[in-house]
Amino acid sequence: MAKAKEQTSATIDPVAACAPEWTDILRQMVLIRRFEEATEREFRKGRIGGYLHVYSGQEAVASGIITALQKDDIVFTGYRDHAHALALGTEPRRIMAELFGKATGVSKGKGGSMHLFDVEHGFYGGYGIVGGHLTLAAGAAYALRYRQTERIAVCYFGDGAMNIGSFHEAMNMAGLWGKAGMCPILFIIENNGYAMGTSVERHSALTDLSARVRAYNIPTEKVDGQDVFAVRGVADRVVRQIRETGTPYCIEAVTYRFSGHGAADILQPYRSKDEVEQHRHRDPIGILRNRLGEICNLTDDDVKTIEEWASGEVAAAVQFAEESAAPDAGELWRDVVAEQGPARENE
Amino acid sequence: MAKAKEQTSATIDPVAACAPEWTDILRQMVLIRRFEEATEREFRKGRIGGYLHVYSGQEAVASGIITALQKDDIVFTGYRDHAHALALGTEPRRIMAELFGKATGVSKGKGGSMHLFDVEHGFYGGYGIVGGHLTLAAGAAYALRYRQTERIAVCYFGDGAMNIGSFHEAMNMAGLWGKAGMCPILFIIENNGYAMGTSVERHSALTDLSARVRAYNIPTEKVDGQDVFAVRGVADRVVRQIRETGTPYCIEAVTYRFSGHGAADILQPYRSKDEVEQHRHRDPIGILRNRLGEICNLTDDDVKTIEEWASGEVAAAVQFAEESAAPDAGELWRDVVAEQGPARENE
Amino acid sequence: MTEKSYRDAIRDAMMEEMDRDGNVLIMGEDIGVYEGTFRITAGMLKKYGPKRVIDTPIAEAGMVGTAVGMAMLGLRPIVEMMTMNFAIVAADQILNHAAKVRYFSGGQVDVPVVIRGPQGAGVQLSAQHSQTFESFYAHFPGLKVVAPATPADAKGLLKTSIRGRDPVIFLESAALYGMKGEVPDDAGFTVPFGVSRVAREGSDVTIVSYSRMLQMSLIAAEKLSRDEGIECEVIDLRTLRPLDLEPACASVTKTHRCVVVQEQWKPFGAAAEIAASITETVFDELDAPVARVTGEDVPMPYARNLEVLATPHEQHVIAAVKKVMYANG
Amino acid sequence: MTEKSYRDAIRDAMMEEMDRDGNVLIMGEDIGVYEGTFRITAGMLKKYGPKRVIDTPIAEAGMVGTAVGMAMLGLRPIVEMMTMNFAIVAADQILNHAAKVRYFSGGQVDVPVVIRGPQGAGVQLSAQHSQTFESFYAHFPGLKVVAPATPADAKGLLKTSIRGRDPVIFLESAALYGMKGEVPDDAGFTVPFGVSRVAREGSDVTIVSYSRMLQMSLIAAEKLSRDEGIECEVIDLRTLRPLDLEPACASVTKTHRCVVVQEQWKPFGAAAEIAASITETVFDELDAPVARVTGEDVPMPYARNLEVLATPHEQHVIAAVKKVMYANG
Ligand SMILES: Cc1ncc(C[n+]2csc(CCOP(=O)(O)OP(=O)(O)O)c2C)c(N)n1
Ligand SMILES: Cc1ncc(C[n+]2csc(CCOP(=O)(O)OP(=O)(O)O)c2C)c(N)n1
Ligand SMILES: [Mg+2]
Ligand SMILES: [Mg+2]
Repeated sequence: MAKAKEQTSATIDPVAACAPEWTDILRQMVLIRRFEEATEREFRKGRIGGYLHVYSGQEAVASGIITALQKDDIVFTGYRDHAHALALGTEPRRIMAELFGKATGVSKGKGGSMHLFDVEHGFYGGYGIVGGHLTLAAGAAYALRYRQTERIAVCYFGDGAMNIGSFHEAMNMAGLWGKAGMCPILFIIENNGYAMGTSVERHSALTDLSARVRAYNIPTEKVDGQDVFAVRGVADRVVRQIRETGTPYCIEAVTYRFSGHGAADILQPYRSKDEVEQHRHRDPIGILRNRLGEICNLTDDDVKTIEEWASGEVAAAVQFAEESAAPDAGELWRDVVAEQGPARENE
Repeated sequence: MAKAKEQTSATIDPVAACAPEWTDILRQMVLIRRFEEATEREFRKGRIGGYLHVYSGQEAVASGIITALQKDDIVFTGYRDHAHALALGTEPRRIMAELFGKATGVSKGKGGSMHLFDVEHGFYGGYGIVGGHLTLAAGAAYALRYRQTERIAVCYFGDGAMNIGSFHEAMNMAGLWGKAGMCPILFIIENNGYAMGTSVERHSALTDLSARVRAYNIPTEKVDGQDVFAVRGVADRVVRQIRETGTPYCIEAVTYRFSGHGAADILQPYRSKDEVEQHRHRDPIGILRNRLGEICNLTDDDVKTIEEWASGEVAAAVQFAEESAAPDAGELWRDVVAEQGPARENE
Repeated sequence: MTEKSYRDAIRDAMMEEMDRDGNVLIMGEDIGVYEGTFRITAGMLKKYGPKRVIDTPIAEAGMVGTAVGMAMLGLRPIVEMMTMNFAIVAADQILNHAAKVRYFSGGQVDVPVVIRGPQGAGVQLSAQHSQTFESFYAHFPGLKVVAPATPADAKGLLKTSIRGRDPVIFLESAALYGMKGEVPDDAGFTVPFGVSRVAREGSDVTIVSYSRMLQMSLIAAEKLSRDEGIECEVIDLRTLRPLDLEPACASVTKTHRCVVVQEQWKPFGAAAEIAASITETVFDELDAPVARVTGEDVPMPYARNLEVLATPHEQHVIAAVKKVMYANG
Repeated sequence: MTEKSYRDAIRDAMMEEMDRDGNVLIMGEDIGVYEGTFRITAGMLKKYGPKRVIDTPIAEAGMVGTAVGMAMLGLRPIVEMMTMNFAIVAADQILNHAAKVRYFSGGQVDVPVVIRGPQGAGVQLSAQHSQTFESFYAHFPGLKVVAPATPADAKGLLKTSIRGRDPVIFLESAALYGMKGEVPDDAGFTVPFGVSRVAREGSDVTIVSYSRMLQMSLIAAEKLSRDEGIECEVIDLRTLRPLDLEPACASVTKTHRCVVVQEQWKPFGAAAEIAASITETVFDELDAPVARVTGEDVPMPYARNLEVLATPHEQHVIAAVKKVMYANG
């Protein structure tokens, strides 16, 4: 069986850690947090409809992996998908406009929060059926190799998604195709301890979730998902390996969501306020900020600048979304099937 | 993670081995073989329709487990199901009549080869969708405990069935319910090396299939499925344990099918004649016969008597099936939904 | 009679049956500790304990499959789908197992399993979360398919479902959960399958519907009466399998005009069967072809304005009624 | 033109497209080393190698899901279902993913995936292996649903499917695999979606069907002509989504009588939509209600005699034609 690595924190090379890139990562994580806070606000105001699942607390998992990718790599995830799009470089205003159901949204207002897509930036969605996108991502990875590119696919999913049948089918097929170097995919378990209100202990017979992945000959590695240094460190190494070998790999990022499962999850009877408080002490943004402060002399003023920038970006996004027009009626019937015309290259 | 045991052959206590029960087991295995040979003949004559999957070569897996059960334990399996019904004590003629599509068949001629059912003898089918019955069996096991019985469920499935999503969901749910002692189930992997024409190496990313089961905290044990002493030895022990604890267990029986996958699988391009020949040297009936000969003085005459008895039983079954009437037209509309009347106890 | 919401009626039906019969249990995602996404099961874990109120992993096929196995062994499981959209993942367990095992076993087992949950559009849940499934399930023999329009029917039909011996697809309208109505107090109150009812009497046009669209049709009928003096007879089908079209046909014999209303896509939708069957039976009575009011034939879009365009509304029913009125067959 | 079997026509279509376009590949259970349960793919592994002819594990949801992912990234996968009955396991991947991802992504991806395989009853495969799925899939926008009745259409429609940009459910009739017919040799030959054809001309009654039931209808029409002097016009729909009923309606305008023939269960089956739509369009032309010929509303039994009773035959078509002939609307 494939190897399992436990690695909960990375050794930090001060030079590397102080590269300007790390400040960019901090900026990105702060932007994600501010963005999510805004979406919760706008949802309560009734300007965002449907279901809303925010990423607050898990930012290091999106940023630590996605910043390690090349420009043309591709990403799939579930419905908790704003952060991934932001990390891939999608303009905040186009995401916010999507949440507002506007024509200027990334998916023309037709997908909403659960179905962000931005193929130009490598973002292949945004899916609402738990576990449904895993096989899509494995197939996409196959296609990338089949077409003889060096691109890789990344597929995020939650701990709860590991209980549905298609998880298992995706793992086995990725493991099999990997033997021929035909499945360059990085699976990321966003293990935030809960599937909605059901804790890992209550939804999984064995809480070592990675064991399921190793049962398909896919190597796994556990990482502290609150520490972006650790996440990025693993990502740098395994992304390179996947690209070279065309074989799948899986990172289990142990993380925590600070907000409710979705906007409707107010009471949270499944966890205590205390537990949430405890985890807030391990805020991934705080951890990164403190590190950069200690090692690289990042000042409070620097941080303030970043936060102001992020708030400004988000405010502009909200304004853009608000001012954008709703899709015109004709959009209803568009995109059901392909319009006439040549096939697109889909790259 | 749960323990994994490797055990490919049992130590034999000569006294136990010579108990009359072992001759009964030999008798049963010979009956199964003769029965299957007859079904293949009758299929070629066109008196059996549909798909036909025979068990020849795997007899020790059905007999070694099922003879270890108590009378009111229950069994689920796939479409390769004649042997299980026979081992449970279903009359051969009622099975043959089912295959002939006659009103006297176990399922009134409405199920056919893939859907044998004999609830009175604890046989809960007989299913045609690969892997579809695993969750049924897990639920049945739950019901047995819920109703505070000491009964257990046994669920057989093939190596190929382990690749479909519902396998995984069944394992996780059984593992979870087992924690509360609410899932007394024995899973049996009939690992005959192939799913139709696809070898285990080609259909499973990791060929240690039991690793998948252990990933759900279900203990597993590998056994030589050609050696009914070994199979029965493990079964005796684990059946007792399951009954006591209400927790699931899994036996991987390594076996081989001598015939094609189904009656239509003539060419068998996926394996060589040689390979089949090799495995015929490990015929489970031959192995048992030789053992009983060596240790218990079973004579060639004894064996001849058994074979004649089995042939007679099977011939009588064929005759019965042939002479039975087809279902009357009214059967078409019966059993679609329940007729009026009180619910049955379903026990 | 007590005034109850559709939600509470469903909850009452389950609890009364659980009190009555120890073999009834409920399973589903987040129905216990979390108390249910729509709070239908709130308090039930506490009352009945974890053996009878089972929080499952996210595994719809597993939920249905295990429930079928339980049912075959004498229990009466209720499976709550968080929304019926997720039941597609369990389609094989429903259509190839639950619906057929009685038949292919030659009648050796009962399968008293109820698969219930909310469905329908209206709150911007977009394409994967806004569907309705009547025609999807009602095509398959072996199933019963229920779609109540009122709190009383929700309760009475659910009790019949739980007490029966066959698999039932119990389709709740999420949009009706808050709706109130009079519900009989008698714990023995049930509503039989396959008995449609006249929800409103009228002589000009027959409207046939069920579930939320029935309520919408009633509103349309009132408006038509008030504004145009057109009196519609409105038939509530209640169950799609078995399907009782006798009251609808009797009504058409009186009105000679008929409109069928469903929420989902028109092609191969439930209204097609209803319209075709009514036409077969009372063709000579019809003065105009049966008209269908349905949702637009597109995956549900997210944007509010598009969602409104995609779903049927009163004015569509009104327009269809007028169309069949002015048509002369 | 060359005489070809339906089976070879399908095979030719795939191989010509694989030769033409390196992005076309095929995946399925036992299609490679085993050469296919119906031998449609015999020799293909040898010719195209394991990267283009992929033997998959038994994982229908996985097969469809990965194929959708491949299609989104520019490949043109063909998924062979050993039989379409097994595709129910993949229903979520087909109905919630393949059919909708173009829409909910706002048109950012094409999904050129073909899901094909045999379906239908007739060789005692019993309840889980004998179904047909036209209405099941054709209800869902985003899909194309194809059901060819002849070798030429099988080839031409499959080529259109493979070259398209949308998910296609390509329903083959297992019973027709051996059937021969003339097939154009031209490698450029395709048949467009949504264009029904008149398979037989006649003036008395219009019969509307597709796939194997179309062939059965043609035989019934010949018998009716020979024995009763009744001339049926027979319409072959070819695709159920898009559904072209113009030729059928034009024919009914001439004959004033119509019979729709399908293999599967009557309730909520394909014939309901066809009958309802024709009635909506040409109600005034109909002298009798559109009649439906369908299979019996039961899971398929195993016993030969029961299976014969459960499935529609020529005599049912003949009886339905006579019924609509003698009826006076
Ligand atoms: C098949 C299916 N079942 C149920 C749901 C409802 N649902 C949405 S998210 C969710 C929990 C998922 O948990 P996890 O995978 O751990 O992801 P997280 O929300 O923690 O990020 C559930 C049950 C769904 N969308 N799809
Ligand atoms: C869901 C599904 N997919 C495909 C099939 C066709 N099929 C029937 S048996 C079989 C092989 C199963 O192999 P395995 O589980 O190893 O059992 P064995 O036949 O070796 O006993 C396949 C692919 C099916 N019946 N159901
Ligand atoms: Mg989670
Ligand atoms: Mg096998």
